[in-house]
Amino acid sequence: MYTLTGLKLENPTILAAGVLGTTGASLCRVARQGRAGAVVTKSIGPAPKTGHPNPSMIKLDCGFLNAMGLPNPSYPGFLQELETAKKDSDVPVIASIFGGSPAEFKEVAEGLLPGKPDAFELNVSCPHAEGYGAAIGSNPCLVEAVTAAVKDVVNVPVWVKLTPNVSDITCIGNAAESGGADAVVAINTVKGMAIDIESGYPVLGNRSGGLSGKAVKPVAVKCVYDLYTALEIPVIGVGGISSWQDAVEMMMAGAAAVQIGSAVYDRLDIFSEISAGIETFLQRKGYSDVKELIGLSHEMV
Amino acid sequence: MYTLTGLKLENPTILAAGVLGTTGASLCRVARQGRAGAVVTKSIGPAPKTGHPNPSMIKLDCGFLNAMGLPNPSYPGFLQELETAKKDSDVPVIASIFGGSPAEFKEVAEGLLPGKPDAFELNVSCPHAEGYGAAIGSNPCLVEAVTAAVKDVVNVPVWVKLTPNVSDITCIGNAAESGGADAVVAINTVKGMAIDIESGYPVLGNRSGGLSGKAVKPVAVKCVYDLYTALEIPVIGVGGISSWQDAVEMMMAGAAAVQIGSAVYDRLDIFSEISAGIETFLQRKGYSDVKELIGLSHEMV
Amino acid sequence: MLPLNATIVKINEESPSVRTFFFDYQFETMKPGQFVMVWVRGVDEIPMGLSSKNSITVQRVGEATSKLFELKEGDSFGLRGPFGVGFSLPSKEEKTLIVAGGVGSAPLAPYAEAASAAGSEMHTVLGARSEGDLIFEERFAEAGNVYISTDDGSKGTKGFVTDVLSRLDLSAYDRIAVCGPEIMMASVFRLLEDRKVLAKSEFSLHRYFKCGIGVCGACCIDRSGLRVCRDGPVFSGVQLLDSELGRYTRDASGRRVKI
Amino acid sequence: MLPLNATIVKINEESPSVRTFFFDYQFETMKPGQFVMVWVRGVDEIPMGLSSKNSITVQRVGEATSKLFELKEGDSFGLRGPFGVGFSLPSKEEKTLIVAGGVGSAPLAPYAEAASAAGSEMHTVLGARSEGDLIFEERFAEAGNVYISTDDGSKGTKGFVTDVLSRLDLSAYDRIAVCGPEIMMASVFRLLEDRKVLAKSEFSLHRYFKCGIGVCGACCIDRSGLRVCRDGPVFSGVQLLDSELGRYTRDASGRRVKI
Ligand SMILES: Cc1cc2nc3c(=O)[nH]c(=O)nc-3n(C[C@H](O)[C@H](O)[C@H](O)COP(=O)(O)OP(=O)(O)OC[C@H]3O[C@@H](n4cnc5c(N)ncnc54)[C@H](O)[C@@H]3O)c2cc1C
Ligand SMILES: Cc1cc2nc3c(=O)[nH]c(=O)nc-3n(C[C@H](O)[C@H](O)[C@H](O)COP(=O)(O)OP(=O)(O)OC[C@H]3O[C@@H](n4cnc5c(N)ncnc54)[C@H](O)[C@@H]3O)c2cc1C
Ligand SMILES: Cc1cc2nc3c(=O)[nH]c(=O)nc-3n(C[C@H](O)[C@H](O)[C@H](O)COP(=O)(O)O)c2cc1C
Ligand SMILES: Cc1cc2nc3c(=O)[nH]c(=O)nc-3n(C[C@H](O)[C@H](O)[C@H](O)COP(=O)(O)O)c2cc1C
Ligand code: FES
Ligand code: FES
Repeated sequence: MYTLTGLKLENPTILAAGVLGTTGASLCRVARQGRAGAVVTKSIGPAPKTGHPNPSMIKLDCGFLNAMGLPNPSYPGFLQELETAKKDSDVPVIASIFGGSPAEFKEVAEGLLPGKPDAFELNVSCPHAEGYGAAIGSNPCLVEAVTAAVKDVVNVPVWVKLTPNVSDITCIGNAAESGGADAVVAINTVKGMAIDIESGYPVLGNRSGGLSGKAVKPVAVKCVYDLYTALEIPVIGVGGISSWQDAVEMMMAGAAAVQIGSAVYDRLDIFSEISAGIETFLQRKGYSDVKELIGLSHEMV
Repeated sequence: MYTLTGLKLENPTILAAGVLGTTGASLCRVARQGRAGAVVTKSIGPAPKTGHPNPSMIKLDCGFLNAMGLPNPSYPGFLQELETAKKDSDVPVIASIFGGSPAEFKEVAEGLLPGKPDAFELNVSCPHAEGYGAAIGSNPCLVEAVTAAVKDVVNVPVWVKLTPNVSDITCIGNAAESGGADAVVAINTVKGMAIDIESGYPVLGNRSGGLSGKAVKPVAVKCVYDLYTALEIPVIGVGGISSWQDAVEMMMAGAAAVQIGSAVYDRLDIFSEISAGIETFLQRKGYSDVKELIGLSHEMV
Repeated sequence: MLPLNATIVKINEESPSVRTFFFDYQFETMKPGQFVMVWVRGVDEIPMGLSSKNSITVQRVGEATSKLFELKEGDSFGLRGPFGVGFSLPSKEEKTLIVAGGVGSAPLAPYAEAASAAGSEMHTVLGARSEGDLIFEERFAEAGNVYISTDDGSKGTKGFVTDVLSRLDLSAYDRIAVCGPEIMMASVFRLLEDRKVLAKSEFSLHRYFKCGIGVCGACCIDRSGLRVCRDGPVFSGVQLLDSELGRYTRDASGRRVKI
Repeated sequence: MLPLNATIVKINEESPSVRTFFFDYQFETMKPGQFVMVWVRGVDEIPMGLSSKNSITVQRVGEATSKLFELKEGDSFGLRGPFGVGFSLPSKEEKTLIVAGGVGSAPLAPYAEAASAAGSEMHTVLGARSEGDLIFEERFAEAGNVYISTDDGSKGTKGFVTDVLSRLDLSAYDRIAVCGPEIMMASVFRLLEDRKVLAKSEFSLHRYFKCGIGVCGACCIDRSGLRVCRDGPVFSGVQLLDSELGRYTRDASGRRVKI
């Protein structure tokens, strides 16, 4: 058992936002069959959104590109899914939310409160949704304001999810911390695109999108490493984790826990596989607690 | 034959900076045996630098990480290498230079002029050299000043190489254009790191470095795509190109030519292979000129 | 995997609103029931069952399918796949029943052929609104017996496939494979449940797909949370017990939509 | 490929300044002459020839090698490799001459063993400053004849390996493999050139390595531009004609340094 911003987790692997998080039943399946330590819902906003036209996600040689466009049924539409997840998943359920302003973030958070999420994750980092996500998350003042606005109306932990598509992620992390965030989550996808050379068309319906999976792991490790140095609050690591080795690496960089997104492509029980792998590693190395891994690389000089 | 900022190239593939560019002989070998259309030297600065301790480059599952730390013998030390390259390579030789200020850039450019480089490439984008590279390249004012300073003292084309580690690369590209750049080159490496979980040590001697190779291709394609829209001057595409398909994709995104770095790992004649592949593609598709590919994806809507 | 470029080599008109597009690529490993994501460039990418190793059979319903109907031989589209879990093939001793409604014939015709090639005795219940809308009648007939139903009675039994089904001895079959409009599949499901033969049945579901590769979660069904694009589209009847089948589906935003 | 973690299982003192570190990993595919990048964590990563499938033989010269000398059994370091092109192995009928100076014995001892295992007749000219600095004399002796030279005459011929070489009938050998300090290799090179036997010789070069994998260009030699880490470290004598060998090398900044 393991505590993260006050939440009790069976293991430090968490389902990342926007992945298998559209329905309550899907979240439950990831929790129960996949054995994730916690699950994050897909990002929910103030109004229903169908997202970008397909193709909305493609597999590359290295990683994945996606431009879902924040499809979501809005907070009223999602409430029953959240309730299902809370009722049946047996793990902490974190509601990922987005909005175009502090007021919208507040509205969505308040709107989902009846579903009793264990925490909120603020998506200020989606790279392919105009006026949302990274549009806010590249601006430290807005990040602080959004964080403070949500903290104001909820009494559960608030995590802020950061974009790597900035010159200095620690400056955005600091803003989240100043706004009262209980943790930051790094990273959302890296801006990217692919073109079909037979036709000349960009492959994604939205033309460009965000890169995830193996390709971005070194980028995520670096962001987590820098945030660990810069912030007091925990950093949750996400980006390209698909093995227990990746998870250990991310924790050594400074992650208090890890989220896993694209790697559910490989298998759903990636969560139990990774947490078992971490346990075996701890035993082999003689560590008494997974917390000893957190930030370890900072001590090796 | 193919013209790029006034230089005549046999084919649109160019050796990227910092790769096999330490000596004149090496540049000649890439030009003559590898059949690159042009070659860029390693980045040369005002004073000799040994660079970061090893490991300075490692191969990952997806791509490479490096933190060379701009090792170079300084411009006086490099002059004879430049002369050898110019004398024996039979292709345009572009001198990559860096400095910590507009004055230093100017000093290095002037210092290398006796070697008669066909163009200069300004490295304002290396992500792992304090006070140099991206430290300058994240600041539009500095980029404009540095570009203008070099343009002032040379009468060959000046290319400016951009970093993707910024919120908006087009804003830096615009600054380069305003400073008088004849082309921009995108992208330098993406900030990244890897940790050895057996020991907890970051693997690179410099702890963190820059990601290149396959992993960054989608990032580079997106940067080139955006720059093509934003700028009047040509964009030279670099990042993860290792096949003719990659080169065509980059050109369709908007690249007037491509640079190839990490892929020399696979084979030295990657340049001739790629230019032959492009030729075959043009024939199959019935294009009369490689220039027809440039920016093609922007027309497909 | 980026979409591969498929060039149309032949177009067959199966009915006024259904066409088969043959392309110049063979999905050699495809299992009947598996689907491809068809990228109509500049418009949308939509799931389509493979009606053979090198064809899709498309009903015109909206924007992307209409755009497909504008394409001619020599034109091309993008294809990713084959994805998902197909129908399980019978062995030689097994007797197989197919229940196909409308364009639901698309994935079932290659199944009928594969099952009959495997030596299974094949019967098909083929339904459509009207005679002209029956898809792949000949392909099913070559594989075995065909019972036809049309809503308007223009051919075969007047009524629904369930009207034919209710008269068959379902205990005689080892496998029952179903695909068609959801309303039809829901009726068949209830009938098979009543007859206690759900355990040997398989249904191919349709849900809104985004990623098509099992990551985004857009296509998950209640209450199992199974992904139609990856754990399906073909599910055993038992997997669908206590499911949303026939009650609601979800639109692109994830909102429930009554069926 | 990230460095693999190698744990030291045994340390042999070969001479006052040379130790062999055996580790718990076998580079099964290694060819004699190939090298590994040895990562002394927190200090540096340096190239070392493999002196066997599971060992490196290290001369203490500076920071990283001194740090290696502080390690004990059970300690570990990182290893990447094997990299580069090794010595070409003789066939059964061929007669092989090895010329090893100082720690140049490291890659040549496994070569002698492999050559002798291949059935080649082996002779070795082994040189060092002094008797105590001769490395792997027994390993060479087991593979064939050994001629020894020491600078101080404490064993064998007093003088350099070239003094022994000049007395041998070099036309009797089919292959000549050379490794040692660059000054020595340059003298050997000149001698072999004079005797017109360069074509059958191979030299293992040392240059400053950064990447070790043929990308950065730090190790390229004049005038060929060949990469010592990738096209070498073993080059045929002919490849080294008109080269910088014996004249200059480069430091970490790329500056030429006289030899
Ligand atoms: C596994 C699977 C296999 C299918 N096989 C076939 C087939 O062989 N032949 C055939 O004609 N049709 C098949 N369909 C249905 C086909 O995907 C839809 O008819 C098509 O997407 C309609 O697109 P449109 O742009 O023309 O219609 P739109 O105007 O966009 O929408 C009309 C309706 O089509 C459906 N639809 C639209 N986009 C999608 C999408 N991305 N994913 C799923 N449904 C969508 C929705 O129900 C929507 O309400 C299959 C669907 C699935 C899920
Ligand atoms: C292909 C190859 C195989 C080698 N095999 C052996 C071997 O089997 N046994 C052995 O004892 N030595 C070997 N060396 C030499 C060995 O790499 C150096 O002695 C070692 O790097 C010294 O490191 P240091 O930190 O102790 O010395 P430093 O104080 O750092 O430097 C002393 C000298 O060592 C050399 N050196 C330092 N770093 C490097 C580097 N990254 N690459 C190349 N040379 C460097 C330079 O000449 C430098 O001047 C080999 C070198 C090469 C290129
Ligand atoms: C299909 C898909 C949808 C995503 N949707 C969201 C989302 O709604 N909100 C969000 O904060 N992040 C979203 N992300 C980003 C992931 O949560 C995660 O930050 C990113 O994919 C990197 O992790 P990974 O490499 O493990 O996938 C999405 C990622 C993918 C692949
Ligand atoms: C070993 C190495 C050294 C590099 N050195 C430089 C350099 O000195 N100056 C520079 O502008 N870019 C340098 N780069 C960046 C490359 O020129 C190129 O922008 C980047 O690697 C992406 O291209 P690639 O994926 O083809 O390698 C270096 C890259 C590598 C791998
Ligand atoms: S469509 Fe994305 S999981 Fe099925
Ligand atoms: S050390 Fe980098 S090319 Fe040889």
